[in-house]
Amino acid sequence: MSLREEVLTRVKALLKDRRVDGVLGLSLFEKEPVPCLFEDPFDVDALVIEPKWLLAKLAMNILKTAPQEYRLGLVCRGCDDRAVTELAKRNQLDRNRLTLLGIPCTAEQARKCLCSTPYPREIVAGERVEGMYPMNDEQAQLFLTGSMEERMKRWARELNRCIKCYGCRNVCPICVCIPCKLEDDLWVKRGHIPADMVSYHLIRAFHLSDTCVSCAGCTDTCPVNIPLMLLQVSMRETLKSQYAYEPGLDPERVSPVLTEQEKGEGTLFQEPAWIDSLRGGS
Amino acid sequence: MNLNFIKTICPYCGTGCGIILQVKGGRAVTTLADRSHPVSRGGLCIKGWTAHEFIHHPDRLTKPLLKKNGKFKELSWDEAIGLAADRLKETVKAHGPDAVASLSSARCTNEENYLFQKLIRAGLGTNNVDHCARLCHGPTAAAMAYALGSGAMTNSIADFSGAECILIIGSNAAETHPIIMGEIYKARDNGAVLVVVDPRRTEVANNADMHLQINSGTDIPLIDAMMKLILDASLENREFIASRTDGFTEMKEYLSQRTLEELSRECGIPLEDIRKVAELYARAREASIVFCMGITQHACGTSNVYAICNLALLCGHVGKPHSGICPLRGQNNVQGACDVGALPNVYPGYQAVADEKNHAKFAQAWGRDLSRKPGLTVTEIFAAAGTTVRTLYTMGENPLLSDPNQGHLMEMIPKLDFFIAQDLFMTETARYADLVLPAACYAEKTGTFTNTERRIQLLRKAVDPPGEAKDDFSILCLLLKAFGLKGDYADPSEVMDEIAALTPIMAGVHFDRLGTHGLQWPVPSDDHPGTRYLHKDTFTRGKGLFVVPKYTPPKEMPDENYPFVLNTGRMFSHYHTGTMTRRSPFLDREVDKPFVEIHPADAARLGIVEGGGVTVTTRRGSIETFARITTRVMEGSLFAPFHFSEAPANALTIEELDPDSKMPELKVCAARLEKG
Amino acid sequence: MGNDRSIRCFLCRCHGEISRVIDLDEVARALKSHPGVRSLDVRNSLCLEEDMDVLASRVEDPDATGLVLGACSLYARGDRIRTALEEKGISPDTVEVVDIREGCSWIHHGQPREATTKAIDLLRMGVALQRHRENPDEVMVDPVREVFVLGAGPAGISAAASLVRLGVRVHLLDRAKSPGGLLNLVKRIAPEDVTSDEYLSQKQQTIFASNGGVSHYPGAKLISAHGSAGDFTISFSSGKTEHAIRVGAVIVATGAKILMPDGLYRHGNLEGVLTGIELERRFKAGQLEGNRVVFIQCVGVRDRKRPYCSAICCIVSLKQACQVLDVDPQAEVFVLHRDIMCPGSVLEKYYRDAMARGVRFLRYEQDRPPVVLGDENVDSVEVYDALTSEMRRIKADLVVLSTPLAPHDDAGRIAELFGLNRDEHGFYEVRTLMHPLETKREGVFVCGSARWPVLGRSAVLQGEAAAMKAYELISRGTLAASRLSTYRERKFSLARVDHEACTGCGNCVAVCPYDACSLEKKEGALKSTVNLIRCSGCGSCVSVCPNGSIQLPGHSAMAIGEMLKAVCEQGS
Amino acid sequence: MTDRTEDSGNIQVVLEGAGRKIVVFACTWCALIGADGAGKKRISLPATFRVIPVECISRVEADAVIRAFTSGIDGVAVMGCHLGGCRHNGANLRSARKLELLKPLLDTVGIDSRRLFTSYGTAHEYHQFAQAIESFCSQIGEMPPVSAWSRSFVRAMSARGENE
Repeated sequence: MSLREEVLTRVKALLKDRRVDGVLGLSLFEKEPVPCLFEDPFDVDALVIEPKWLLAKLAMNILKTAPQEYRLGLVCRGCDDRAVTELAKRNQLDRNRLTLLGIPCTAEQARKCLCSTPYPREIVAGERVEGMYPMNDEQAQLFLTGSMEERMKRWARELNRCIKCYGCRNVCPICVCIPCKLEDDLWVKRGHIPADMVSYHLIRAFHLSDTCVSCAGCTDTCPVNIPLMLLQVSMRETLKSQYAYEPGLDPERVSPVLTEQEKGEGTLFQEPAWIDSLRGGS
Repeated sequence: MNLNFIKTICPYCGTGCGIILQVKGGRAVTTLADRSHPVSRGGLCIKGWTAHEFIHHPDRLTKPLLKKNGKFKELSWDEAIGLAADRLKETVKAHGPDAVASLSSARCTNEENYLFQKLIRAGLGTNNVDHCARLCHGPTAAAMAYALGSGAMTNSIADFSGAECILIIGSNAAETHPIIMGEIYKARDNGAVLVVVDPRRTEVANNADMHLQINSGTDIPLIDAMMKLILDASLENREFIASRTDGFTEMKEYLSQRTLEELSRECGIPLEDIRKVAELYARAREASIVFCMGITQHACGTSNVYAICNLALLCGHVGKPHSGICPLRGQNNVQGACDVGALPNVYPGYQAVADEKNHAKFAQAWGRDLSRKPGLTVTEIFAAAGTTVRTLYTMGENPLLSDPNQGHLMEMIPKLDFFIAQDLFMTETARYADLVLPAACYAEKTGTFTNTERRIQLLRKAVDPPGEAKDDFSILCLLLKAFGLKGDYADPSEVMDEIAALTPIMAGVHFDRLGTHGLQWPVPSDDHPGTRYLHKDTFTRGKGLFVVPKYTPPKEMPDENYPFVLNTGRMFSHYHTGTMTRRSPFLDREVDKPFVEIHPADAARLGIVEGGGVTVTTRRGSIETFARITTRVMEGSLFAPFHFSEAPANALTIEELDPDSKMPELKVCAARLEKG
Repeated sequence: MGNDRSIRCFLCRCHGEISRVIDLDEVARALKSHPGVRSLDVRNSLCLEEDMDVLASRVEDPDATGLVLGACSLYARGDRIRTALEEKGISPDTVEVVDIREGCSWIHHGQPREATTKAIDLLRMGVALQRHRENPDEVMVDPVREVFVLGAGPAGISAAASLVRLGVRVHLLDRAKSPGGLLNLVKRIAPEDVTSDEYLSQKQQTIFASNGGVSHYPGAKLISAHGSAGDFTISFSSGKTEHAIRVGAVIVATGAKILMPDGLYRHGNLEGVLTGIELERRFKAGQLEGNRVVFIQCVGVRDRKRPYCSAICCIVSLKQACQVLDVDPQAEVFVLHRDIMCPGSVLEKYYRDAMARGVRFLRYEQDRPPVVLGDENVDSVEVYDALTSEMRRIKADLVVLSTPLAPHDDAGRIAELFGLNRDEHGFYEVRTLMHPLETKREGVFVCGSARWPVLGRSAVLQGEAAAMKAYELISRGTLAASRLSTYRERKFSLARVDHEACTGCGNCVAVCPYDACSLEKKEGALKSTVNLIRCSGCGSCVSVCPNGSIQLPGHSAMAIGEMLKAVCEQGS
Repeated sequence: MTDRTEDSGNIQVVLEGAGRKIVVFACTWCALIGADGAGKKRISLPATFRVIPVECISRVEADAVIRAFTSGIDGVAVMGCHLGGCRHNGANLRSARKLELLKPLLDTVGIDSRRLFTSYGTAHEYHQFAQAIESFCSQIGEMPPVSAWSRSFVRAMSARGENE
């Protein structure tokens, strides 16, 4: 049985057994994929699983507007799974109302997204492929290394193109604020492109520093091809090396930038090396 | 849960991006980007992302309205259609068919535009049908049709990414066609050189490798200089010129009359920079020229386009992939409206009304005798409004904001006997109408839009029109019936079949073929896959024609009383007259008040501060707006977007016309700036 | 606030201290044209009465919404100017004191031009801050003049006694049947050398003679605790009855437990291996057998699992060693230690006296601990002497294991009930340095071994200190929440949530060091809510709120943004 | 560190970093007291820094730091209490972690994390404050102005040679 058929069988069973009221996935409409909320098992034959299409935010919005007792199934990939975890941690969706049908990404998809974990925690079918280390990617290296001046020039060239479509924010499964700081004249000057785009992208990137699930949605949707997800790489590496924390992997663990001080840290017994950034000898 | 995702096409600019409307309980609640769309590929601009916001706006018109004693009263559709038909017929009877004039719409579908011009031509017997294409690419259509044989963008959007050199003249695509700009940036990432010619330092200019900040309206001297330099360096494509063009000798002769120094002084660009750009363009294996309103909205707009065609022909950068002449169309279906004949001089498919064969063909197909006389253009219609033009019918147009010299329009329109406006909202123009017909927006109907790369794409109905509003297709069917014409089309696809039967370039276009990626015309037969780029082995007209341009400097130059050059145009978060975008809360918050761009030196001299109130005055009118101090404009220049009814830039502009295409000179006029 | 041109500025020459370096005329010129500034005056000394009167009279202008004073630092006279103006009826929320003396003229005395530029910047920042200051939230608290004391050990009893002497009604709750806590287990108390009865009798008399001033609930169990500083509701059971009381402050004096060695040094399977407290029991019963006694220090403590010094064990062992010698002066007493911790003159003397009486001290190393030998009874202790670097075998009849104090097993539950933090060892966490009895929960104080192992003497002192802290809180009369906190020498801005914008993500709840933020369901969605009494205005919540829906009205993001703008704008 | 008081007659005008703008977010419990102390001692310091007092450095939004850089401020110092010695129950440790996470981002885009100076606990006393400020100001003085960064955003070659 192909991966699609296995998912299809599962979705049908879920709907038939009334374990969920609807399943969010992709369906073919005039030969092309669109998101679809399947509520009738007979419609499920139109279900497809490609291409990779972020659905976590849609699922969140469905649950937010649906009646309290509505239960939803979601055909999801690794990034959707992590996004659901992060959204649940931030009270944006009720994990008990959501049944995940996890499928793994292909090696090629993982490479495209520079994804280190291209599979959900539980998969219903298919084979996992190993993820990749973002810094091994040539383009990523180009953007993340070099002297400060080189980096500045490279990013200036990229960010200067921004047309302020808000697409990166709109597709981001984690960006849920209404209103959003990026619409606030205080933080990002209104009515100009790209005048304040630096604030826009740095503030946006930092807001996601401990929540970004590396879905690559921002890069994919950017009409002017800014490699936005590369802004996250170094912060993610820092979180990983300093706190062994990766967003979306552990539903129980609170982000280290929000938690109480951990044992030993900042006390007599262990002092972080970065007490004073000048003394650090950089 | 009643939740659907409807794939459709963005209603704003001519790029034709794919959007997915999320519809819940009969309301469009969100817009998603369509990841599988061939043009936008999952990206959208700020307007596209908010395309759902105005649909359910409380300002939408829901009932036909008739003005009595200066006040609008509701009436039934039967009464409204009856009244409209009666008044149109009365005018024809009393003053002859040419006393009726009409504006079709670049916002409506191909099918609707086709039915509209059919109603006017066959029902009323006049060719007085035009639309706002006049105000954007009228000169383009005229010049390119004459020089190359086809008035449309020669290549595809996807072609940009493979070019080696892209020359952008008078287009701020980053704000007006952001998704196309993305493709151009892709080319730059692939190593292409991006050169921008613009009097303003626009967004595009900021991202270019070279920016030639020319004097307003001096494109012809610049291009002429480039051509001279190319010839001097023997970089012209001799084989191409010899085998595929006419008129080169005359061209050479014309060029030899001017000196480089003179040309350079005229356009304000040092010769060295012109040389650099000329060589970049000529040496590139594939090179595209992108242009927009900065070229066309001049009194010598048509010649400007000729100049561009000349440059491309000289280097042979046309008729092949990744290079070509690319006018970017401003409205979602301005291409389509032209294609299906919403122009006074041509039937659908650019078949001239003056041509006897065409006349006979359409007269037979529509079963009526038709007028042989080309109709009036937009600008001519308003010039004649209240005099020879007695009744006006507009569909989805807001000329009061989009057309030049607003004050003049406001004087003329009340002189009409009867004015029918069909629109979504009570626009500035509709307020002047006698009869207002509530229409449906893009999300409420089925049909096709044709984007700037000639791609005919299917629009799908997502929600019902509000109240009693009807889609323009239904309204037109009712009117057609009232005039005894066929009005019982089952659905728009039947109209498209009729278009295909009459229009050779769209002969193979049928709804069932458009499902996935649409079709790029020419589609001469049912099995033709569509055309990615035009003029492949031969030009549509046979050979490409060098046309000697007639340069006229801008009509109104700054003087003591009006020391500034005023330029008008668009900005990224609003669209045209703002009827849709200014009713979208998100877009309106992004920019909620009008502004005029002023150079810091000018601002300092006049004591103007950022955000402060200013008055801009020209010989035609005056607006109160707010200052934006920026070096985007040169010293002595001003730029004002025209989206704002509270400060309509077109109250200032001049209606000086391009003699060939009747395009007004919207880009240059002399203005005075005052604080407060 | 935030009207245009509504700020009145006053610059202080400070009799030349400021004007000698900073060109105040230029500053005045620059500020007068600044949007938001309505008027500007330069005075000689804003802190003196005459100028103060001018300030006060000028502010009667109904259109002026704020004052910005260019003067000295808050720590110099700035704060005092504000206080003095408050006495004249001008709310401190409307007065911004900008330090252009310590923070400018004095540190840039060699650079008058730069100092002038900087002064202009600083004042513009002050104007920006004042213009964007919103009226802060406020809530008033009327403290209940009763105090809850949890635990009737030396700390709790002292606290209760001190309070009742001040006429405060006290609820004293203890899980034991009789008061005294750990002291009840001890024969005599070090270093005072008295019995526990003697030790606490006076205080107990005070308590029980107070005619109901103290309600004592022995054998009680805590059920719940709600409320905040000034007004807590606490319910508990005592015997078969349940009680619910309202108090203004809480003193946690639950003490600590004595750690049992859990098989270490063969305790439990070898006759003669005792813990210190078991030895006390024998002393009390008068059944001490054997005269060769070896004390082993630091048992189960100062290791990886309990990396702390329990602080009292050395003194206890010294006391017991001397008590052994009291019974039998011929006894051979060894103390095997890793370090002897006897800080201060009293305890040092205690140590020297023990040494003089013949107690022998021998240092062992942590990684080579002593080994207790014997078949059924203790025979000897083998130990590696760290000083002489040789193995020694010491004959012994008794081996006494000196075990530390450790947190009570239900410390976690109590911490949860009162919202306290515990340190990494499990003791209740108190605020650092200057506030050693205060917890993160305003109005809850911790004393005695509940916060850290202490001798009886310290427990008593801490109990008395905690009583004073509690008294200070409940006796102040009606209080404004913005002045409630221990730290609120100045008025603080309390956090405020814009419920429409709040997404309910809970970041603020996670970071709030005072548990002042909580999520509540409002119209079907979770929204953050601030407990104003708990909030101390630190601003942690503001910096983690993803969309700025929580703000300190007195120091909003808008104000900081405008201040940054003021810095950038100059010279450009 | 020698005291450069007026009395010593050893006044040294520090010109390093002149023209740069530096903002110091100073915790009222530590760094602000240090700043006050430096003032009382009349230590000569570079005049490029502007202090913004905050209740606790946990109030400092990373967004505000970003905003500062993007609006042309060359250096931002965040000076708070000792980690573990915060008046607000360890609030500054979380804040420190957050700002620490901002540094890789600043480095990624080439703003350079050395422009963000974080100091915890060194500034309570005046000479420590003075030393920290002086070394930070001189470090910023050696770096290009941050506006060079934003200026690089306008890369187009204009024939008229105007630059924003």
